[in-house]
Parts: sequence; structure tokens; C-alpha cells
Amino acid sequence: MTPPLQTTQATDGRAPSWVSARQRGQEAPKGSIPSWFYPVAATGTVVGLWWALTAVGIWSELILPSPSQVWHAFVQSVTEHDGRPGLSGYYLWEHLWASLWRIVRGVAWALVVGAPLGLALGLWRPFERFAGPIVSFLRSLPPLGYFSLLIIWFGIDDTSKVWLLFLAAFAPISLSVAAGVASTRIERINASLVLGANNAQVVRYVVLPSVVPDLITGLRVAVGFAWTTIVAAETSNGIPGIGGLAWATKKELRSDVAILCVIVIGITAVLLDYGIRQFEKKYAGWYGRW
Amino acid sequence: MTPPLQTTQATDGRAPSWVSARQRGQEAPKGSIPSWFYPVAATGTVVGLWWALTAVGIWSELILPSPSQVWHAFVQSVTEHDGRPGLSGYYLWEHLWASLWRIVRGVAWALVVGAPLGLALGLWRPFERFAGPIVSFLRSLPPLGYFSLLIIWFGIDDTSKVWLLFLAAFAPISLSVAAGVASTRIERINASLVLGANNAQVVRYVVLPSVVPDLITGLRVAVGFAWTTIVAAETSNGIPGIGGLAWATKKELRSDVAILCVIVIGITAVLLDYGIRQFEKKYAGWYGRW
Amino acid sequence: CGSNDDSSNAGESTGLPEKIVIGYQNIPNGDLVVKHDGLLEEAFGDAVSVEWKLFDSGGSVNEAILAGAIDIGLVGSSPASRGISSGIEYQIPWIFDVIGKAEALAAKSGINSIADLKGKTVATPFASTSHYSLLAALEDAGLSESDVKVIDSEPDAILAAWQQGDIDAAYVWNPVLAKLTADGGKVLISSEDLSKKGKTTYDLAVVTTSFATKYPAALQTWLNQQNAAVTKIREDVDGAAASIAAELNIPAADAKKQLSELIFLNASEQAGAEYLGGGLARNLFAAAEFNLKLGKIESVKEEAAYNAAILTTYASAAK
Amino acid sequence: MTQQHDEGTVERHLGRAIAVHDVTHEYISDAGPVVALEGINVEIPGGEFTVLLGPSGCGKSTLLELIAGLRIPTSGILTIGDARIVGPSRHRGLVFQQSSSLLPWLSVEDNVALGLRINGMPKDERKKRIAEELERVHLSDFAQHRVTELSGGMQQRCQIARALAVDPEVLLLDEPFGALDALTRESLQAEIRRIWQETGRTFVFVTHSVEEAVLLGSRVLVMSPRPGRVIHDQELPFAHAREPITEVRADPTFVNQCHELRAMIGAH
Amino acid sequence: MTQQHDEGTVERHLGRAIAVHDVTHEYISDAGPVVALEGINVEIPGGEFTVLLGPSGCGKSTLLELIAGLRIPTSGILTIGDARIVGPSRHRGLVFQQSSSLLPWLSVEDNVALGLRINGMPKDERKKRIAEELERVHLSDFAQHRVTELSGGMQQRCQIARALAVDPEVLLLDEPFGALDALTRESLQAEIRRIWQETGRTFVFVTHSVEEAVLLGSRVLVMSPRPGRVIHDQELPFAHAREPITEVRADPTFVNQCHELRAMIGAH
Ligand SMILES: Nc1ncnc2c1ncn2[C@@H]1O[C@H](COP(=O)(O)OP(=O)(O)OP(=O)(O)O)[C@@H](O)[C@H]1O
Ligand SMILES: Nc1ncnc2c1ncn2[C@@H]1O[C@H](COP(=O)(O)OP(=O)(O)OP(=O)(O)O)[C@@H](O)[C@H]1O
Ligand SMILES: [Mg+2]
Ligand SMILES: [Mg+2]
Repeated sequence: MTPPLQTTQATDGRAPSWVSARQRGQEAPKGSIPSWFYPVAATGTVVGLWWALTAVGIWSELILPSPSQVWHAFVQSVTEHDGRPGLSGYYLWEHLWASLWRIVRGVAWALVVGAPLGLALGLWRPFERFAGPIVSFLRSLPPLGYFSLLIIWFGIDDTSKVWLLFLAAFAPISLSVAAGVASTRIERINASLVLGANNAQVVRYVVLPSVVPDLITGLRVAVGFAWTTIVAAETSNGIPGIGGLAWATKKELRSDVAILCVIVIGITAVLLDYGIRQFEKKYAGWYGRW
Repeated sequence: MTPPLQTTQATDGRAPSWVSARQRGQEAPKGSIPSWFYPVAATGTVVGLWWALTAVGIWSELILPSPSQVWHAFVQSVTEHDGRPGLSGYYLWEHLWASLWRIVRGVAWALVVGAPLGLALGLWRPFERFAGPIVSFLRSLPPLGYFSLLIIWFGIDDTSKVWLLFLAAFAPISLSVAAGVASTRIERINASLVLGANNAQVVRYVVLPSVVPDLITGLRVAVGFAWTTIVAAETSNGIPGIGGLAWATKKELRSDVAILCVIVIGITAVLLDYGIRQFEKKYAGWYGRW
Repeated sequence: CGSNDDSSNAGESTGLPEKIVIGYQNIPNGDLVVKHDGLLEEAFGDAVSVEWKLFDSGGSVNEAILAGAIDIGLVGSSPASRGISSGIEYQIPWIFDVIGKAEALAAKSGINSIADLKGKTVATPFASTSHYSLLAALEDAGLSESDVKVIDSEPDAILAAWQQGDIDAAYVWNPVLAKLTADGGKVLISSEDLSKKGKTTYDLAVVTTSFATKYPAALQTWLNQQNAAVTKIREDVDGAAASIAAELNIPAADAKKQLSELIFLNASEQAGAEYLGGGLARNLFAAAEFNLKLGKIESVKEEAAYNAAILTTYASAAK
Repeated sequence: MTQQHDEGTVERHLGRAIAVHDVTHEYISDAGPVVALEGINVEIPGGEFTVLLGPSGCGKSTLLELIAGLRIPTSGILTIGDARIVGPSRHRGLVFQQSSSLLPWLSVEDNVALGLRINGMPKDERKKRIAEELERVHLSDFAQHRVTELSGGMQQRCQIARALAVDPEVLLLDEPFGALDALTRESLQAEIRRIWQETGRTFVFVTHSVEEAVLLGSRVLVMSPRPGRVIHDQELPFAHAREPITEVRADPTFVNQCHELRAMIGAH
Repeated sequence: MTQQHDEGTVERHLGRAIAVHDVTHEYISDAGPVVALEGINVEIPGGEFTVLLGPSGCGKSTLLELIAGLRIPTSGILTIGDARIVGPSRHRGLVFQQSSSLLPWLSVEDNVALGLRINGMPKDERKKRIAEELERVHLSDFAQHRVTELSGGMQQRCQIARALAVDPEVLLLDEPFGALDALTRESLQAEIRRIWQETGRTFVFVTHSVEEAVLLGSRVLVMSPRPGRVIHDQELPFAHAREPITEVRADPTFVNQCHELRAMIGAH
């Protein structure tokens, strides 16, 4: 046997490909950058860019307020001042909670309706032929164009807003699920069939688990999309509500508050997304391994 | 050998499962419903429902105009009347084309930026850790909350609108592509590695083709999003533009025109989606077979 | 949903609804004072609950009324004229304010008269009182719609486009108007000037016809509070400005400045022939005809319909 | 799409014969149609251990899938007993050639449990059953592992356990021992033989090993290259033997038989 | 992540030896760690035809993947010549145990072309080469088909053609003939033997067939059950034989050798 080798030796082959390392779920080599570094760096980059944009001062602070102005608005929004709480009569967290609760309900309904709809579209061709165009039709309608219809049907309170968010969120979920169903591998379906599975059992034991990763991707897109729609949903009677606050203060040219709202929306969405991805890691870890 | 069997004989096993028939790409048995039936039935159902809703008359026609009113608006929109062409100075097709052209550019940019971004997110973990939160942040910002920033940066003409549509469209594409990369099967990557592929070649020969079906799903979601955002994009200086027309006429209580616009948007989106799916059938037919 | 839905109940015997749903907008006038100071809640006590719903434009208020979602709302005279022309069943018992210098046409330097706007781009929020005023000003200066590029834009987008240099002028309201003038914008004409030429614009209260007929007492109470708010604006402008500033999340000084650019009338002034007594109806009818001529609306109702839409009795009876 | 069940006829009929009448199967592909099977007529008697031998690509897997009811023949009819095969059934189990039919999101145990769950076996009984089957294929140590964490041969064994667990009337095995080493293979061959001898189920077994065919089969069918046809059909004596497999292997008649069959195949 | 290349050392060194020093490989899984290989020390001389025999799950595939550079050992070092193996290279080709490593969106032809494209072979030359390789594995008729349209054995052959096409210095074959019938298998065995004899490449070949091992190998390594260790290492005489395979098989020393080896394995 040749003796153990020195570290200065020649090598053969390419060092571990990052493409495959990623796929194997391997982490970066030990002793490298700590994991908290990345979100901090990301936040730093964004705030730095923003600060630089305002510092060069070519745009009026009225439209792009500086970080310090927004910080000031933030302080206002969480304190009582002039005897009134926060902004527009509510603290920031009350606004946020109101919107979050609408989004949670909208997206929950979207899951409840969109996932089975996607399953049906993916599984049953005549239904897809019939309902597919209706779904593509619905999912591309602009909320600002039909929101008044929702108001006449569901009133000016939360119901119509939740409906709007639901309409925004259901389509990505259905589409992803339908695509996932279409990619369920036939040999797995066959395996369950020869074990005696009926259609319902094929769906339960094979199609549904196969579709989990797609469902999660759809859910992530849907939640993001619901957030982008929150301002549209809260243009009428949207206080308390983070979108309603943004919309109302923007009209008053309190763009510091509007930007504050936009940032709060963004951060909340990032955290939600992070949560969903943790869930995914836990429940769809097999994905891509086979 | 037993003699050939009569049709009245007993059977063993369940007749072809529709779940697996769908997967095998088999069509419904011959002699069944012709394919034109489904879109016609879908359209019929939608128009019928609408007509019924207006016919019961519990909602004011000012908000939910009847099919005949909308038909009247349609006729107006494609003819010259009172010496003015169409509506708001343009024919319907001019409005539609203006919006469609904005959407095509926005989505094209979203593809150009979003697909590589999704690849990078999916392939390279440190980049994902850093840029992932930024992407989730950006993709959840409500356009109505930051549109004025786009105007101040890119002007009130088409550029800012295309940007807005781009921002709506890039996220679903990136996310789908990133999910697709994550599900690229490791043994296929390994196969290319032992043939001597470097990272770029692994991406080119294995990852990219694997991701095509996900890219297409993302594209479909993105185009739908872009359409839902068209009214928001065209709230300022949006004429000609089908969304701008909807917005202006809605404010003027011409809800027949607004509904007409919404319907035209929906139909155009259905046709676009149909086109993308035909493309998918052609180029990603292998999906799910293996 | 508004109280007009829950028709027959205990409330009717007392002449008071169980609740009043009010659609308000963030416009610095008496309505915000009433809201912020809790005048209505105080006046009604526990008998009637008051719900305030924020709207972003007269158009949304019109829709909400059509949807039966509110009882009383605030709309500009343009949406009001349009609403009556389309047959929305509501009436006008009160004028929140007459738009004075608060809405005006501001132009970039180098443009010194309306005639200079020929070939230029002018932005305004469509279907608003400003839009109406702009078209009236252009017509008055002998310009047709094809001479000027009029584009639709939300107020904050107007400011952005102005700073970008994409537009040459804008007809818009505060606070954007103030920023445009501070940024070198020159006021070519204001709504106050147009008012002198018979093209007055207003912020109006609208009440659904069913509410007005069912609950006259409640409506009267509501109007009395509005009258009190006008009194406060006139006599204690700093106090009123503070209330408004709190509602709008802006400094009190700004609120005070904005208040000064609107004209407020108390109940007895409103009841006169110039306003609720006849002038307003003529104004709304003329506005409708003007819009019809420009192709902005489809049809105009009989003049009587506009008369019938004005309620004078409440203002007359106000305390 | 109608769902004709006729579960009445699918009761336990041990030893129903399978008949293939004039079956042709053609695959459609972009590169033109491929005739995999042409005019096949075979009778597979109930309770026999039939071995299928044939060159790569001759249509053995296709034939098993037809019998399983997973494919509908382009023309011709398949029957079991006096019932026509119209689709898959739990009474005709199939061990697939490729182990990618395992469900990667489940553990080894849960994969084996799949058929039992589908057929509604109560939990306690199921547990016992799974343990037995895993024992049989020597996978007890890996019950909790994901199937993605198994070696190729272990995956194949997991598939076999899954198919055996539901105890089907007919068991179709597509090269089940292809990826197994000599020792494991021998032990599983013994198991399979024991199961067949004890239960009298109908086995159809695809293999490439002539030795394995002679060892296990009570009958062998030899197929021609594509398009597949049955060109030889012969009874075999050793399936019923009670001696351990090693003894059978040493038997001179066995060595002889293998030799003959190999020669026969080479001749075609 | 640095990308150390050292292509200089990867030039054609026919017959570089592969050495495995104290290699342990452990898999992490939710159900606990699995030690697949423990303290392995092997020298695989360059230019030899080394056969790996061992029970299912003993770590044969793991060892091949380590040599291919697709896995990094938990501890220990692998070298080729005097260079350390740090990752995959085109000079160490691998035929995978599972044919799902074929690319389903490509035709058979394009799958075989993959390595040639990656290594930048011009189109004309490539075409000729592909035709040759497909001929060798009897897949010429299916050049235009999708790999999803192949039978199990045909997929395996397609994989072999793909690996052979790039003509690597070391060829690692993981049960390449597992799914092949006797005849096709014999023909491919003859091909592989011819290639080895003519080119002097280093072959590492996993098989379950003792006969195949004795027939093809110039050397056999026998591994113990998990955790895998090399328990037997022996030279074999028939790899260099020039006679046709059928003749070798009939040779009494061959039969004897098989018998001995089988006995040896059984004894452990
Ligand atoms: N999905 C498919 N599409 C098109 N052709 C197919 C398909 N599956 C199989 N074939 C073709 O049908 C023929 C028979 O295939 P089959 O899988 O039945 O062979 P086999 O006898 O099982 O071979 P092996 O021993 O290699 O597994 C082959 O020529 C193959 O190319
Ligand atoms: N991805 C994995 N994760 C966890 N454990 C694994 C993984 N791959 C293999 N193993 C374990 O490592 C051991 C060796 O596996 P390997 O595939 O090398 O065996 P093998 O000798 O090739 O077996 P076979 O002959 O069955 O293919 C097995 O016990 C297996 O359970
Ligand atoms: Mg086969
Ligand atoms: Mg292996």
C-alpha cells in the first residue's frame, strides 16, 4: 500500500460540484460563514441601497422618504401621541393584525378550495377541459376591476376583503397542484393499483403525497400574491389594516407612513415564507432525492 | 384453450382507473363528447350564471350590468359614435393591444430575469440564503403602495407600467424554477458528472431541461398575475389600455364598460394560457412519465 | 351593511335606527371634526351605534351606496352629479364645503396662461371635482380636449410625474397641490376662480333616500353635529385643525392651512337660494349637461330629478 | 368513464387459470409504433409456477402488465377463470422490474403496509404481518428507514415484501431477484418456493437465469425476440421438490435440465 | 466552495492504480446512522479487471461511488496513481445500478451523445461514435426512441453505451448485466472482455453472478455484509483467455473455479 498522502499532493477530478452538493442537501464546508450572516447581510444591503438612494437626494423625500423619516413614522405608529394611539387611531400591530387575519382567512379558503380544485383539474380530463378555462379566466381578473361587485355581494366589511384575497390566492394553489398531479409518476400509481387501490385510494396514498411539494410552492406564491393584493382589498373601509393605512396616508402624502407599511408588509411576508419553508423541509424532504 | 368470450361475461379487476388513464395521457373512450363541447359549455355556464344574477334583479344594474348592456358597450367600443372612435378616444382593440404589449414586455423581462434568478436560488445555497429573503420581500410588496416610486424613477409612460408588471411576474417564475431545481434528480446530475460535466454543463444538460415543466407552470401563474395587475399599472396615464379604461370608466360609474374590460382581459388571458399549455404539451411531454 | 337593510325593528318606533353607517373621506372639513371629536356618538348616546368607514374617492362611495353598505357618505359634486344622473337613490342634505383654493390648476414655470397649455400634458384624477374643473377651465379658455393631452392619474402619482418632468400641469387638490406650488408650480386658475364663472365644485353629503325617509330624526341629529363642526372651524380653528391633523396623521399647521383653502357654510347659509335652496341643483344639472356634451356620461335626467335630490328642510331646521 | 366492478367474481378462487387469447400489444411513440407482442396465445394453469424466459425487449414486462390489468391489449382478450381481465385487482399482485415504484416519502415499513392499509387490515394485525414480511426479506433492521436509503437489492426486497403482504391469488414477479447476490437470492428462492408449495397460488415469474427457471418453475415459457411470441412451452420437475435448494442444484438431472434448456434457447 | 482542478494530472495514464486507504463511509438518516463501509483498504491495480462480489447492502455501490468521486468518504483517502480523488472526472466512468440516471427528455441516441457533447467532440465524429456504441449494445433500431420507451434491459444497455462512448481510463460498472437475458448477456460479456483486452483500461465490475465474476475478472474481491469489509482477494485466470466465452464456460477448470469461489463465499 502506498503511504498516506500529504496535503500538497496532486488531485484527480473536480472538487465537489456545488450543483450536486446542493442536491444532496449538503451544507457548505465547516468553519465557513455563520447562518445568521445571510439575513443580516440581505437586510443591510436593502437598507444601504435605500439610504444611498435618498442620500444622493435627486428624488424628493416626499416620495422616497429616508430611513430616518420612516423610523420616525414607526415610532409614531407604536406610541400614543396627541392623546391618540398610533396612526389613524390604531397601533401599528393592530393594523398589521387586521390585515394578517384577513390574509390568513383568504389563504385558508384558497387552500380549502384551490387544492381540491387543482386535484380535480389534474385528475379528471373532462373537468379540466370544462373548468380549466373558467379558472384561467377568474385568476386573471384584476381585483380593482371587480371589487365593487364583491362589495355588493358581501358588504363593505371583512367578508368582501377576504373574498378578494381568496380570489387572488386560489389560482396559484390550484395550478401548482394540478401540475403536481400531472407529474405524479405512473409506476407509483400502478403500484397502488395492483395492491387493489380504487381511485380514491390512489389519490390518497399516491397522488396526494406526491403533490405536497407542489402544493407548498403554490402556497408560497399564493401568500405572496395575497400580500400584493392587500392594499387593493383595503382601499375601501380598510382601517384598521396595514394596506388601508398605506393607501390612506399615501393620499395625504405621508409617504413615510406608506413606505413604513410597505416595509412591514414585506417583512411579515418574509417571515411567513420562512415558516412555510421550514414546514416544507420537514414534510417534503424526499423531494428530488428520487 | 377456452373459447373467445362473450361480452356478457364476468369481469375481474376494476375497469381502467381514470387516475391512471390521465397519467398515461389517454383520452376518454372514442365516440364520447367532442372537444369543442367543453369551452362552449364553460362559456355558456358563465354567461348563464351572469344573466341569471342580473335577471333576478336584486342588485343594481349600475354595479352588475346585464349581458345586453355590456354587449351595447362592446358595440360602442368598436364603432365610431358621436364623431369619436370607440371609448375614451380609442377602439377596443387599441386598448387591448396597448395593455397586451405592456404585459408581453413585463413578462418577457420577468422571464429573462426571473428564470436565471430562480436557477441561482435553486443551485447555490449561500445565494439563496442571502437573496431568498430579498426576493420574498420584493414579491409581496403591494404595487399600489409603491407605484409612485416607479413613476418617479421611470416616468409616467410605459416604462413604469412595464416595471410594475415585471415585478408582479418575476416572482412566480423564480420560485417555480427554484423549486424545479431543487427537485432535479440527483442520479441524473451524477450521470453527467461522471461523464466529465463541469457545473455549467450540469446546469445546461441536466438542470435546465429538468426545470422546463416548472418554468412553464411559473410562466402560467406569472401571466395570470400580470393581468390581475394591469388595472393597478394603468391607474395613471393608462389610456389607451384596457385596464386604464376599466379604471376610468369605473370611476365614472360606467360599470358596463368596466365589466366589458374585465371580460376582455379574462378572455385574452384564457387564450394566452391555452397557447402556453400547447407549448408545454410539445416541450415537456416527458414530465411525469418517469 | 346599512341600517336600511334591517327594515322593521324596534328602532323604527323611536324614529332612530340601531346603527348608522357613515362613509367618510380624508378631506379636511367638518366631517373629520365630527368623527374625531366623537360628536355623533355623544349626540346619539347608546341608542344608536355609529360606524365610520373610510373611502378613497367619491366613486367608491357611490358604489358602496349602490351596494347598500352605507347610509350617509361624502362625495364631490362631480360624482354626485354623475350618481344622480345614473339614478342612484340618494339625496343631498348638506354641503361639507365649497372648494375654494384647495383645488387648482398648477403649471410648470414657462406656462403662464391656460392657452399656453396647448399641446401640453395635464394630469388630473378622472371623475373627480378637479377633473370637472379642469375641463371647465379648458373650455372657458377656448381649448378643446384634443388640444391638450389630459391624462388620468392618482394624486400621489401626479406629484411623482411632476417631479419626473412627465407632465406640464395638473389640476389637483391638497396636499399635492401645495407641493406642486412649493416646487415652482404656478397656479393658473383655482376652483374659487371657476366658482366665480358659475362652475362651483363642492364636497357634499349624500344620504340614501330610504334612510332619509325612515329616520328623519337621526338625519337631523347628524346634520346638527355637522353644523356644530362648522362653528368650531370658524370659531376655534386651531382646535378643529388639531382634530383634523390627528385624523390625517399630518402636522396641525398643515391642517390649518388646508382648512383655510376651503369655504365652510353653516346651516343657515346653506339653506339659502344660492346653495341648497336652488343653486346647487342647477349646478349639478349643468355639470351633468357639460359632461354629456364632452361624452363623459351617457345621459342626463330631467332637471326636476336634480331638484328632488336636494333636501333643504334639515339645514333650515338645524340648531 | 364507468367503473365496472364485479367484486363478486373476485372472491378467493384458488387456482383460477389465466388465458391469453390472440393478444397483440403495440406501443405508440414519436419514433413510430413498436409491436411488443404479436398474436400471443398462452394458457397459464392455476396454481402453477410458470417461468417466463426471453431476450431483452421481447415483451415479458408488457405481458405481465397485461395480466395485471395495467395495460389494455391493442387486440385480443385476457381472462382469469371465466372472468375477463378489465383492470388491476389486489388478487393479481405485481413485483415491478424497477424499484422506483416504491413510495419515497414512506419508510420501508409503511411501503410494505401500503397494500394492507388499502385493503383495510386493522392496525394490530398489520403490524404483525409487516414484521413477518420484513423478516422474510431480511429487512427488519431497516423498517424505519426511508426507501431512498436502501441499496438496489434492498429496494427490490422491499418491493417483494409489499407484494407478498397482501397475499394475492396470482403473483406476477418481474425479475424480482435481478439485483440480489447469490446468498440472498438463494434464501429468497427458498422462501418463494415454500410459499408457492404451501399456498398453491399461481405464480408467473420472469427471470434471465436458466438455472433459476429450472429450479423454481413447474413450467417454463420461452419467448422469441420482438415482436414477442411464445416459442417453447415445457413442464419442469423440480418445483415440487421438498429438498433444500442446494441439494436440488447438486442433482445431476437438474444440471442436465439446465443444459438442455440453455441449448434450446441458443438454438432459436 | 473552491473548484480545484488539476487537469494536468488527469492526462492519459493507462493503468494508474486506484488505492483506498482506511476508508469508512457512514450515511446519516432520520432512522440513525448507517455504517456502509468500515476501514476499507484496497489496492486496485491499473489495467486489471477487478470484480466485486458481496451480499446485498454491503456497500458495493457506495464503494464505486467513492471511487467515482461522487461521494466524499467519512474518513480515509482514495487515490488514483499519485493523485487524490477529490471529485468526479470523465476519466472514471460509472454505469449506475439504476437506469433512472438516463435523461427522459432525450432520445436513446442523445443520451449516448451526452458525454461526447460534454467533452466537445465534433458532430460528425460523434455521430459515427454513437452508431458504433448503439450497435455494440444492439440498440441501433431504437436510436430515435425516448429512453422511457425502452424495456428494463434495453435501458441498462443504453447506460452501458453512454459510459463506453467517452472511453474512460477507469470504468466502474454496477451490476451492468443484471437485467439481461442469457444470450444478450453473453454477447455483452464478450464485448466487455474484448474492450478490456484491447484497451487495457482499468475495470471495476460489481456482479452477483459468481460465474460472471470468474469469467470476466482478472481478480475478485469479496466483501462481508454490512459494514462492508474486503474479506477475500484472489487472482483469476480466465480474463486473458482469447477463446469464445462459450468455450471458457465449458472448460472444467472454469467450472471448478466457480465451485470453489461459491464455496468460499458460503463459508463466510
Ligand atoms: N412505454 C413504452 N413506449 C414505447 N415502447 C415501449 C414502452 N415500453 C416498452 N416498449 C417497447 O416494447 C418492447 C417490449 O418491452 P418490455 O418492457 O415488455 O420488454 P421485456 O421483455 O420486459 O425486456 P427486458 O427483459 O429488457 O425487461 C420493447 O421493444 C420496448 O422498446
Ligand atoms: N442514501 C442513503 N442514505 C442512507 N443509507 C444509505 C443510502 N444509500 C445506501 N445506504 C445504506 O448503505 C448500505 C450500503 O448500500 P450500497 O448501496 O452501497 O449497497 P450495495 O452493496 O450496492 O447493495 P446491493 O447489492 O443491494 O446494491 C446499505 O445498508 C444502505 O441501507
Ligand atoms: Mg422487462
Ligand atoms: Mg448496489
